[in-house]
Amino acid sequence: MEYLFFTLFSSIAVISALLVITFRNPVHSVVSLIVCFFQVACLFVLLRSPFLAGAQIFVYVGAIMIFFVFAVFLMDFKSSMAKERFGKMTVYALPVAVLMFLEVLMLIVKGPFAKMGAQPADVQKMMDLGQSTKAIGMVMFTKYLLPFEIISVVLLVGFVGAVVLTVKEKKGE
Amino acid sequence: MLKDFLKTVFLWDLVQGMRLTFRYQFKKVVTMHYPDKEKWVPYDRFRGLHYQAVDEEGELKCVACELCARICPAGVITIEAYEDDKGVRRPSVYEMDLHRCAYCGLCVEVCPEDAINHGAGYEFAGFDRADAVMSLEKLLKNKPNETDPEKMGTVASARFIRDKDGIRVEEDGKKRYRWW
Amino acid sequence: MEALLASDIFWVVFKSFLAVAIIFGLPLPFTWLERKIAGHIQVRPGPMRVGFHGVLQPIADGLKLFLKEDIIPTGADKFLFKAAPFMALIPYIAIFVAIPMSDEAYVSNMDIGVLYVLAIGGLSIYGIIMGGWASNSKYALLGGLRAAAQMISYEVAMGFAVIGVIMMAQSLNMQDIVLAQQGGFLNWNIMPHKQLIAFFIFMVAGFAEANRIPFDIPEGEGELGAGFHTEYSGMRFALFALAEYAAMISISALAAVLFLGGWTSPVGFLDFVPGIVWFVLKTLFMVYLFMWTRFTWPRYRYDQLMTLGWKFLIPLGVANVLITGLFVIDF
Amino acid sequence: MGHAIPMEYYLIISALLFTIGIIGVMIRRNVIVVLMSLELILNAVNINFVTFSHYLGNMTGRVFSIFTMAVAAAEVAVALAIAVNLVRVRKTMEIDEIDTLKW
Repeated sequence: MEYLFFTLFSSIAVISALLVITFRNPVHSVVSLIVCFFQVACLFVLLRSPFLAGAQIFVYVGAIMIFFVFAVFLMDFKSSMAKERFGKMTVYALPVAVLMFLEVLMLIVKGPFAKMGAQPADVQKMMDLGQSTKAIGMVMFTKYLLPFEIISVVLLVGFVGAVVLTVKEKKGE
Repeated sequence: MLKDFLKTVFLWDLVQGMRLTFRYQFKKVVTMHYPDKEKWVPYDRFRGLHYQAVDEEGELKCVACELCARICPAGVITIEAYEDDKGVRRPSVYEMDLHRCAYCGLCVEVCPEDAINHGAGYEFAGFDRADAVMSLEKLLKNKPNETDPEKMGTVASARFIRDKDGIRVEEDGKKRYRWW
Repeated sequence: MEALLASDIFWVVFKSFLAVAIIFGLPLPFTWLERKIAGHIQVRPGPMRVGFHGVLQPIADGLKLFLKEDIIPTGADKFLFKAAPFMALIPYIAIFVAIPMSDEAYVSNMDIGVLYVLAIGGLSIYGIIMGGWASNSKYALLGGLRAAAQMISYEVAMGFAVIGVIMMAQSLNMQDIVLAQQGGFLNWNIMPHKQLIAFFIFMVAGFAEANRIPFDIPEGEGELGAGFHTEYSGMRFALFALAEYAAMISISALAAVLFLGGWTSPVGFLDFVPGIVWFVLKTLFMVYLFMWTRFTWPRYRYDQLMTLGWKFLIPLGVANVLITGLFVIDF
Repeated sequence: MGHAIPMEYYLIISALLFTIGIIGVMIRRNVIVVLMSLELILNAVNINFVTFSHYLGNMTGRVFSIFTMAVAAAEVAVALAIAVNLVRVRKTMEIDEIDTLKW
């Protein structure tokens, strides 16, 4: 059962990710990226992290992708169409990327992670922990309180920066 | 001052508006149930569907003088005349194409014989373009205005009828009340 | 058969179908109800001709819409144009899955119930914005962009309102939130000593999320034709209308759970009434509030709407969270 | 309810998404699509974080994926602001044509 869902979610995620980089129209790319993020959220559920799945949908699908949609709509549509689907670098880039993927694959299959496996007793505990939102909150607001605060400052700076960048200066002021 | 402030804080305007519309829901409805249950009886002065008047002997009043056809700004009326046995001009064809008619009443005003008149009819929707072209027979059949001043300007109870003769709304005379 | 009844999967599928049926079935009586309420507020009877007092009117309307031609404008993005109405409707069905109707009648009792509802509820905006863009019409695009701006702004306000409730219950789970409001109407979150401000923010944001008057500027028939669904006709238009009603129903149900105590009875001696009856009554009341409001207030202007959202509701929401935090904390 | 799926599967999916993101950054010239590919990369990293957190029994990975999301949100806001400005000033979305700094 779990395998079935895993296959479904992951295959849709990969296919839609491929579509993101092949569509000529940026709006179509945005839609397939939304699908991809949604599937990743589903994978998070399979990984027993419902809170993260909710956050993924809330932040990525609900907020970040809206930014993209807005940006595409704000730009002139005809100029937002890609002139050519792929750039000149495709010939060099593809082999390099595939090689890199193969390397990572070797690392995963043959490397230290494969031997590590998972400790069954711990996993049961972790599943209970992961399902409760409390556990994440406990770690985030005690051990990682300082990073949390810094992240919020980063967010604030980011949004102020975005506003500053996009506001048109009024003449005469 | 304090009262105004409190009203602002507790959104008193919104509450008042909601209260008003809530009360309105329980008022008696004021609309006329037109085709199903009730029907409006127009006044004498109402400029509705035209009709051709007849005199006491049942003879057509129209003498086909064509004044109405001349004065009509939209060219609604077509008249062809003939001379009957008594040597009087009568219309052989008297057609009104009501698609173009604006119910301005000039034809009625100009008629020297008081033959063409405005009637009380206002239900002249049809399923065919030909329905709106009034021949002499149809004009003779059209209903003249209500003459009883008691009935004028009232809402009469009526029935909606749909049978092989078509669709119409007929008064059943059970109830009648003044609109104003 | 017994094995089927005993299996979890069967029940999950059955309940999901029930949720879908509710979302698809309820809008029919609700359109009739809305038109009746509209009529009586305007001192007229509303639909009267089809069936007894017009109860069959929605069926006639639905038939008409489904039999009409499905027009796709030239220059429209065909795939997105066809998909947009479903994108607008499906999230609300998904929301309904997480809302507990009583202590037993729920499809899924999620630990992250409220977060799930907020996250999924934000997705229906894609249907609206994509529908607006794919129509290749300036009115539709403007309506879609307005919808996006409006829903993003008000989602923030709604989130702050819900955080207050979460802090009271100390849980994201809907069941826990309802259980925290047990024991008569004095314990409901709507009471002034609990979360009245949050309820106010939630309802205003809910009106905006559901694109209902006074915040229906994405449609704005006065200035935008019909906004994002200007180019839609027939069945797809009906789906957008369905999505609007589904939004109204799910936000009403959510308000009933979060603020009106869900399935708990208002006073102790009425405990014998089944929980689901209370839930339905409360939801119906909220739906009535939606309709009542629609025919009371005029539409907001676009800038007024943004001012209300960002300069009033969100600061109020933050203040509410801070005050709630002061009272909830264990010293 | 065991956890039947081996950890490697999730890692492979994450690696696939990561590679697709890298390819997208390298071969696409549209600034919006390049930004979207970046998001894809960040998401692949998130999957890795959560997978390790789940299988190795440590909450830190989950917390960090939340941080990643926050940083991604800030990054997208700034990056899209820059992109919108670029399109306004240079009237193009092709990143190859924005090469004034190469001189």
